[in-house]
Amino acid sequence: ACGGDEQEAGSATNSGGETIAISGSTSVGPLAEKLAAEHSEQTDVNIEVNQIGSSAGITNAINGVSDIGMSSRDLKDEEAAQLDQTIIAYDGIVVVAHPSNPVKDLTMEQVKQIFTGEVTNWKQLGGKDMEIVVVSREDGSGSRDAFQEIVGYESGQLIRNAIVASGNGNIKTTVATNKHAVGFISFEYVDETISTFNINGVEPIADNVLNNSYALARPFLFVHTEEALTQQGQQFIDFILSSDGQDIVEAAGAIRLD
Amino acid sequence: MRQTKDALLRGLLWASAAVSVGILVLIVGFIFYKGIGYISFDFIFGDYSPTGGGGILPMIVTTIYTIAISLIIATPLGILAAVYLQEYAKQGRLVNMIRFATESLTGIPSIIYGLFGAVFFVATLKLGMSIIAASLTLTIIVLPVIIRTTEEALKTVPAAYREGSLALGTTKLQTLYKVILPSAMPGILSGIILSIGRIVGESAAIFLTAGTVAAMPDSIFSSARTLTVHSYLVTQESGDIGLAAAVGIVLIVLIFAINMTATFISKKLNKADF
Amino acid sequence: MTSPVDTTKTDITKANKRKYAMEKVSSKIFLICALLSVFSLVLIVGFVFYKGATPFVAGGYSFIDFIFGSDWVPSEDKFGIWPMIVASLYATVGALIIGVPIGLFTAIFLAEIAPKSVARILSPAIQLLAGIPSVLYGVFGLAIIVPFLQNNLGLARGQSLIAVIIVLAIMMLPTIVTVCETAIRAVPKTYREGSLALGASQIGTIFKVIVPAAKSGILAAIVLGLGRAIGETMAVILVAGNALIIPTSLTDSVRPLTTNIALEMGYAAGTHQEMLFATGIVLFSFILILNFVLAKIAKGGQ
Amino acid sequence: MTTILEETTYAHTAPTAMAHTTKATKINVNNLNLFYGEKQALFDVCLNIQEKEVTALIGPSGCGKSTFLRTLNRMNDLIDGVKVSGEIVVDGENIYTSQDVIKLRTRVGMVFQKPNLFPMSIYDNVAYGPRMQGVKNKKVLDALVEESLRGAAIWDEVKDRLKTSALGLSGGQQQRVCIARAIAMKPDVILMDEPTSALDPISTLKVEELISQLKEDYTIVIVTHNMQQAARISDKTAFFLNGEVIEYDETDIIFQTPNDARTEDYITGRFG
Amino acid sequence: MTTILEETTYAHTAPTAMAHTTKATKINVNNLNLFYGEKQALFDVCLNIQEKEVTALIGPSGCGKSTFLRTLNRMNDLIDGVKVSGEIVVDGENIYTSQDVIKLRTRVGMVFQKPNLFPMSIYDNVAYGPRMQGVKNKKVLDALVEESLRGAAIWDEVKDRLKTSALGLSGGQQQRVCIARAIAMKPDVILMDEPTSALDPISTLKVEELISQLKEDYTIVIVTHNMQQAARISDKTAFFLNGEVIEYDETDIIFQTPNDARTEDYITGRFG
Ligand SMILES: Nc1ncnc2c1ncn2[C@@H]1O[C@H](COP(=O)(O)OP(=O)(O)OP(=O)(O)O)[C@@H](O)[C@H]1O
Ligand SMILES: Nc1ncnc2c1ncn2[C@@H]1O[C@H](COP(=O)(O)OP(=O)(O)OP(=O)(O)O)[C@@H](O)[C@H]1O
Ligand SMILES: [Mg+2]
Ligand SMILES: [Mg+2]
Ligand SMILES: O=P([O-])([O-])[O-]
Repeated sequence: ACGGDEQEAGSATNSGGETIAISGSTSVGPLAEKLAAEHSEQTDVNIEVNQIGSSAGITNAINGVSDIGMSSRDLKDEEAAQLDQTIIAYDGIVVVAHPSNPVKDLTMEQVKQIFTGEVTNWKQLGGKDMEIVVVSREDGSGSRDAFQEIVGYESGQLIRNAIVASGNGNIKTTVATNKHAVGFISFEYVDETISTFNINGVEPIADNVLNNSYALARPFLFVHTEEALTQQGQQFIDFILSSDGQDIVEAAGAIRLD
Repeated sequence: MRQTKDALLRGLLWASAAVSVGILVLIVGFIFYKGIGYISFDFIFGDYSPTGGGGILPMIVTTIYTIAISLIIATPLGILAAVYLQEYAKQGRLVNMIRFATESLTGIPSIIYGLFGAVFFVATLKLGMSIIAASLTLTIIVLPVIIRTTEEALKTVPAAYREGSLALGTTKLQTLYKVILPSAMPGILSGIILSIGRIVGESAAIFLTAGTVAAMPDSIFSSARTLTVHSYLVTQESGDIGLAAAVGIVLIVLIFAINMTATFISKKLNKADF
Repeated sequence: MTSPVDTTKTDITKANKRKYAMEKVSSKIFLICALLSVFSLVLIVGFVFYKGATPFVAGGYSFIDFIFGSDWVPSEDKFGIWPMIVASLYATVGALIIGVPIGLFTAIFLAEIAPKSVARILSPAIQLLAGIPSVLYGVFGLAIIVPFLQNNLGLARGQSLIAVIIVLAIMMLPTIVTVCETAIRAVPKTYREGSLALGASQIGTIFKVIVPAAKSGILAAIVLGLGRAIGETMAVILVAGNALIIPTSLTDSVRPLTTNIALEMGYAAGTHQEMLFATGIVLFSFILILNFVLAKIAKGGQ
Repeated sequence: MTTILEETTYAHTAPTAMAHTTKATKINVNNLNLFYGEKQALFDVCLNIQEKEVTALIGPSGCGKSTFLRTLNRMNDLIDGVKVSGEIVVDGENIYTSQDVIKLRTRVGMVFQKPNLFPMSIYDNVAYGPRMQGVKNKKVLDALVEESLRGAAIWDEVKDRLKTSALGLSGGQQQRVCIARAIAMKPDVILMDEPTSALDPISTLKVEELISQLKEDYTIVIVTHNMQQAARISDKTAFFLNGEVIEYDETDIIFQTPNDARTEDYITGRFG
Repeated sequence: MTTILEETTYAHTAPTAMAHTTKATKINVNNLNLFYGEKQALFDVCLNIQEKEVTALIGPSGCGKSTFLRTLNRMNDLIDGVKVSGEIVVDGENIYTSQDVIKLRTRVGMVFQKPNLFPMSIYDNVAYGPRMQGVKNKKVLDALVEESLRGAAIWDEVKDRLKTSALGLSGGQQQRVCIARAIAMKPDVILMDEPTSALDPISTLKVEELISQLKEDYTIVIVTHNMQQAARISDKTAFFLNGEVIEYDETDIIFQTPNDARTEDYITGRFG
């Protein structure tokens, strides 16, 4: 009498084929939840969104626990070999500091110098004479991978005493409570508790990402195996890619594809 | 000299208690201060909405499910295992090793249990991401706590009770449930309360096995989100401390209610023998 | 002299047969429960060891480099956890030094000194602390302790070894207090009377007779408290800073073994993930050694 | 020395058993040795305990009286590392080869040296044994509890507080409830380990009277430090020393014309 | 036979009590009332306990002997809900108004009804009190432990296992170590609550001798159920009944020509 009835194996519900199980990145998760809520309302399909991390989501997609995995990082080669991927939105990454920090503009080179420890005092950047406290995401995070790739440094180069925080929220809280700090988070999570930097003079807003003047962005992915994707699953992806879907993406603070 | 030492130690006892209580007040105060503004009828009894403003009823229900299922499995299993180790097994190397390993497992980060649960219960046993998979994982997490505290409680039952009962021609089993377990009850209960704390406090082990679906669970085979996972996600991703604290308030009230019930039930159970 | 008992005696062997059968069955059930518990625990250990040993057995990685290496850059295939081992050691010992005395003393206070009415309120209140999720302890640490350290010690970053120690100590308190209190209350009254009648002070009685008599329970309390504090990583992640340096002072930011696992597990795949399990093996051994030392200390104290 | 001893004991017990010709042997102990781990506590004990008699065990502290008594209902089984050799035959059945310990213990009741009531009400303590044997009827239990408490000379003191915790009683009161608890089982044999050592003279007397009355139906083995008590109530007396039975005989003989110098020393030591 | 026995014992002790009449009052108890919650356990107790004498408390079980004894070193303070009124003056100081309970208890030692050794080695048990008073010197402690154990007639039995757990001893052995533990404190007054109820006659005799010897220096109050013991060793005897002192007088008067009919009933009940 356990839930492991052959039919339902893998999909985590008792309501049969009516459900789409999605799991993965915590960055993509909130957006996917909103999309799912809208889609469910329109079609009566039940969509479960589990925010458990990109890798866990990819693993679930590969072994069939979930119909669709969400990832905020690029697939490893062996993963890509087993999965199809769809970009559902872009996400901008913004460099943030304590609101009291007078520095508001950085060049991409300065960002790199900060994160690799070549510059360690805000004075060197035209700010107050105080130590810079670097806050980074953890190794393996999609945001961090994308950030490092675009800024142009490798994980090993990250300044040794950088604070490593897991998740956008933790970076935000850390930065918001420390006047020395600098970190990076997703566009979606920006609010008044932190201040943002213009990079190379360009403001971090969606339009600037779309016109390619703001470089710090990365894709949000849906991944799935060919056989696991049901008709309903395909419909959901189609809905996301439609202009209705992309409106929701935009409203959620992410960057639409078109 | 001795009196000074006594006075010093007595001072330390008072100071420690003051520190503990101070911490208690500080933390609970912090949580209430940050979160109370979010509390409303809709927040507690409303359905969740991903676009914000919704309630946390589904998480409350899921939390209660997880506690109930984990305890229903772990309590008898743990108590009986402890009974075996303490009352039946020949005390020696093997039992000591089991005890030792059990203790050491309490310190393994719960995320590892979570991954184990994800591989074993979710994938291998094909339970899927579900409340039941999470509860089974939690069962394993709290087993050592229950076993260890029960063993300690059994140790404190005077040997004279055992002898007195057995000399009346009762079986070990009768002695156990009529005399030994009732008088070990307070200790066992505190183990259970600690376990509830551990179950409720868990996040990593749960979101890897039950997922984070923020909808009212249809059954224990549904994927769902507990209160703690909710406050974890909120802290982790949106950094909304107030909301996390508001969830914390609900949890504190819930735990308080559960602890009171547990104490009440154990008193009743004890009374049954008077 | 006939009695109800006598009447049952006629078929007593029959009744007893049932009892012995019950006895057999029940002891088997207890055994099964014990085995099931042990089995599930063995399964976990096996799982962790299997996953964690793979890189060294099949992947050609050096275990020595893993333990003593000081670079941890998974994306560049560098896996050295020495800074984390050092951090874990400091953090755990520090938390024990602060948390155990406070917890034990609080338990003693509640069981022996506090008026009944006070204990009746405080004990459940402290048990309540055990139910607060570690995330919230983390948030508390991040919002209160970390800024406090920044402001009062003039640190650039409050995320530090000392913050970890404080948070761990706080998290183990409820378990230590609760289990110790139960153990102390279980000490027979006659010990207390015997000691007091010899003109020992209340305090002398507590520390010379009652605490030693409750030793086994106190040890269990420490082990369980420590387990809870180490096992629930979410709080520590938030206040440790997780920097990959070997700490040289209490104010350095650290990454204990546990947070390393919890921090990266969500995104790790392949060898990186296996190395996190290997970190788990090291952690398990670490706790094993720690418990062993604690047990030895407790024995030696007698 | 052991051999001589045994011969003496044998020589003695044989005729006495004859004297009471009608009484049958209830318990037959042969060459009983008992070890606590490495330490031997009983040495080649041989005793025939007669049915419906009171047998007293006397001897200095630590000589093994309690240990011996506890072999008779196999309470020593509970202690880790206890090894027993030799045989104890109760009603023709070797209790160490027979598997039915429960039956043995319902037939051979016990009252311990220290009162060991359960943390329950007085009533529940006394009703405990019968209930465990399946007696459920409230009337029957009520009657049984009253009868047993009366038998143990404690009824009047506790009849108004039967439902309160038994642990609130004084030492002497508790011990008498323990006796009631054993009596409630209506055993064949009652083992008593200094049952009156915590009792005042009046209760002691009542219990002694009770014992004399119980022996009409039951076989009683009692450990006592009180020589007068042994002399007053027992039919046979066994004198233990360092784990050996030095002398076992009719109580009169033991107290008036003991065979062994050590027995005399011990008994007269009392009077000296 | 029994009667002879007792008379012998009796004649033995009677004259001793007479001899000491010049002793000062050590403990003065006035109008002592004691309540366990609502239940009164002692009623207007008045007693003068003389220095360097043995005072015996006798009476049926539950009459309040232990309760009274425990008021003398304020052990009843430990029980919740105990209310005491009246006064107890030890060496001119009212012990219920003076705050120094510790000093009181070092001066007034106690041996309990049930042996209550700590879960430590025999040595540590005996050395416990002195250590708590700050005695650290190993030689001094060694000597004190040996002296106390000898005093309690247990030295020979335990001298080779001083460092092993005290809980492995038999009941009688444990009780004697308890006495040693109390003696080690060199108190002024020693309270004993049926200290020999778990002892065999030889040890009892040794302890009784010890008591007679201790009274050269110490004041001793002893609860006993054993009339002969009371007659043998005590100078004064108080007879308790239902929480009241019915009669208090020289021991030989109590035993030979009691004033109160109830005293006589009780004492003769024993012999009857
Ligand atoms: N559990 C035990 N482990 C080891 N030795 C024991 C144990 N119980 C008793 N002994 C030892 O066995 C011997 C006999 O003890 P036992 O209790 O039978 O004496 P006893 O004659 O009943 O003495 P008492 O009159 O003081 O009760 C003693 O030397 C005692 O120390
Ligand atoms: N802690 C307690 N709470 C309530 N009542 C008590 C308590 N201790 C003793 N009593 C009651 O007080 C009365 C006197 O008890 P106490 O123990 O002093 O008697 P005793 O004379 O020492 O008897 P014994 O000879 O059996 O030891 C008894 O009725 C007893 O039930
Ligand atoms: Mg004995
Ligand atoms: Mg008494
Ligand atoms: O959580 P992320 O994978 O988007 O960094």
